[in-house]
Amino acid sequence: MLDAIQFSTWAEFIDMGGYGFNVWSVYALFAILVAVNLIIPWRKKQKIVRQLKRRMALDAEIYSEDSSNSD
Amino acid sequence: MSSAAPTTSSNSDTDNIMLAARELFCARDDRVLFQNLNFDLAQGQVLQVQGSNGSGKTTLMRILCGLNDSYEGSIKWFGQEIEDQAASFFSSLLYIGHRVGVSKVLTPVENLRWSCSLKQAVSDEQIMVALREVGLRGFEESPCYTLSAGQQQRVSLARLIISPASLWVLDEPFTTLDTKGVAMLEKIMQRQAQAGGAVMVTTHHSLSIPQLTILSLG
Amino acid sequence: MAEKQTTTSAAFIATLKRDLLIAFKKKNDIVNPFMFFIIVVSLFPIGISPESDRLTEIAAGVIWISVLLASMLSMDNLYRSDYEDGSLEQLLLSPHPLFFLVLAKNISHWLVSGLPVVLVSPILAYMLALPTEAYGTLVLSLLLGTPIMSLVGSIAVALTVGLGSRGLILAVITLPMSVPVLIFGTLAVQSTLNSQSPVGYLSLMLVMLSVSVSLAPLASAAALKISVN
Amino acid sequence: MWVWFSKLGSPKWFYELSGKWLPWLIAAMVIFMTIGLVWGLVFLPPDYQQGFTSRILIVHVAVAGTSLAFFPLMLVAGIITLVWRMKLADMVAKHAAILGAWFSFITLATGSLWGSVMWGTWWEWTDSRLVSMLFQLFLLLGVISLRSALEDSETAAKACALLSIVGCINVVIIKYSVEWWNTLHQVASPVSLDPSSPNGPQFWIATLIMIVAVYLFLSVSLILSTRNEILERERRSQWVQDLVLKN
Repeated sequence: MLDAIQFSTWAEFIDMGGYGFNVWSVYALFAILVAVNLIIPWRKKQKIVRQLKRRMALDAEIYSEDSSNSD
Repeated sequence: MSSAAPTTSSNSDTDNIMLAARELFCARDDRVLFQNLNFDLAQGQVLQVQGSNGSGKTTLMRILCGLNDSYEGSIKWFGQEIEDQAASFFSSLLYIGHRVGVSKVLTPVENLRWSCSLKQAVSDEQIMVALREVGLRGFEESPCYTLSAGQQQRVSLARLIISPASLWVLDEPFTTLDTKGVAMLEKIMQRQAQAGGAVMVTTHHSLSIPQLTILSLG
Repeated sequence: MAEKQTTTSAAFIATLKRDLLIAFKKKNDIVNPFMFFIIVVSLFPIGISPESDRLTEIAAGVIWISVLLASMLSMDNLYRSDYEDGSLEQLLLSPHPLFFLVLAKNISHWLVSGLPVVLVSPILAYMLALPTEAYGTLVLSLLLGTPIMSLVGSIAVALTVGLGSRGLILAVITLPMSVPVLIFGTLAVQSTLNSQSPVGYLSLMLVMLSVSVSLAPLASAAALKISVN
Repeated sequence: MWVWFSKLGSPKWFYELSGKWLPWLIAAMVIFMTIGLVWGLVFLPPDYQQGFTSRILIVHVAVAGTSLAFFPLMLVAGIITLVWRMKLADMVAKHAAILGAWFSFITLATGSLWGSVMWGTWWEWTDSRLVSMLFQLFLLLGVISLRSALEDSETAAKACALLSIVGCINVVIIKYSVEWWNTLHQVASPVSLDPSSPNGPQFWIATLIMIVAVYLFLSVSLILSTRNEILERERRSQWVQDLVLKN
């Protein structure tokens, strides 16, 4: 398995046979694509849940005030 | 938001029901405009739709005309689904909305020549007679941007006189009319009812028409 | 009650006549896009090069792109005033198939905006030093291509007619769709210049035109119903 | 008061079902992506012609291939929206357009990073794939901007559905006409290497793994966004409120 590794040093790995910039840029772009499109929906969900909770708490407050006033 | 109370008009002659709406439900984004709304519209009837601002009057009118299809429930035309007889329904329907359908650059005659010929063949004499009847004598050939809002409204009302349509759907037709105009429109609507047609109208006026029934939305 | 109902063809003709009448009464709507077209074409030699060799090379492309932009401008008026004054609702409530009424509006729009551009194109082609033998191909390709753009653009106009402030959204939607027409239109002219036959490209455009005529009004009609909802 | 009588069934059903599937999809995505990336970066031997730039292709081909799926997906969603008026289809379509634009953009960027090595230029008009991908991106941006311009959500849903259908047909026509256009402009073409030029079987297996990984990623991202959309649009309904309370 280890024989199949194409590099013997880190420098070689970074260099990618002289095409380091291009290869690593592509992988970076891919990482951005994946990360952004997973993190954005994930964060958004947290935001939605937070907002919903706040609104429901507010609704409940108004409701209890209403019922206490009407008594 | 309050929902519409189902107010069914108590009309006895059920044989000649033109339009029957059952369990209409309509919601816009988050707001329920009306639900479980039932009513019949019979021949010879004038149905006035009442309701506060935002109660869905205009939406209801547009739904009945087929301009708006975001509703649930059934609307039947002489006992059949409208989709099955669209051509017959649309040739019997005349709708005048908030936007009256009068092009400002055209003259009243040119406007009517087009909007009437979408439904039936019409001669220029008919148009002239109708324009005279709605009080636009002398304005036949002036472009509509020179007319006042009320006069433009009258141009669209001339279609009521020309058209043989049996179902009129009028959304706030009185807003820009003066007292004479109101009386005139009431007379025309009454004539339609007597001739066996039906009128559906939204307005805040209290109408003096014997065939009147009222449908209130919440 | 049983008065004579109009035939679909009568409604078609009435709509066509009405739109032409409106167009002639609002001359600005015809003249301005047309002037825009001529001005844009005249800017290219100034911006690129007055040498006739260079101009010959770009002539077809310049004319085609200017036509695209001009038709975009004139498109905006296709349904807007009808939407604002309520005539569009009357059109939608007609008992006749909406396909033909929309087609009538598209034809009248093309007659007042597309046809003048086609007719004036030989003059502009001359100014851009396009060799004479390519005039015929250019006019033919425009004759086939401009109605396609009117028909396809009509869909986008119908979708955006309800928007208060449209800005450039119409261009963003329509311009990418005009790529095939642009490609075949310019290729036809180019092949004539290379003394090859443009018939293949022109017949492809004819196919595209017939497909657009039969499908695009359906989509426009559906789009109008959505927008007026 | 806030009784929402519309058809709740289908978004709720989707939310619950996708909730069950999501962990498995994420796990599969992580596994495939790790294998694909490690193989691609560490183990893949250099191509005899392209050297280590073949590593670019593993990612590029996977993203490019997947980005072709968006318009067909939006076409199907559009038809479902217009014919059966299913809200769920519109929610998927909304996020498919955005994700599709991302994919198209990354395809273009990775494509030009590859091209800068192989063609010596970042942008090549004679490559029909790049050009038609560019116009696919424009069309997707058109759909996105139409949706953001329309205020009423139902009108926006139908309008975008129609535009997606028209756009999908257009993408196909654009693709073929651009290809045709290119065959005539290839006199001075610098394209000597095709991304599909012969590579070792190792390359193809790695690419295949990456394609599966990218499709899994697409599904996960789309499902996450759609679930958010469901929560937002159905926020008045009882089941969403119960769900939030449970969290």
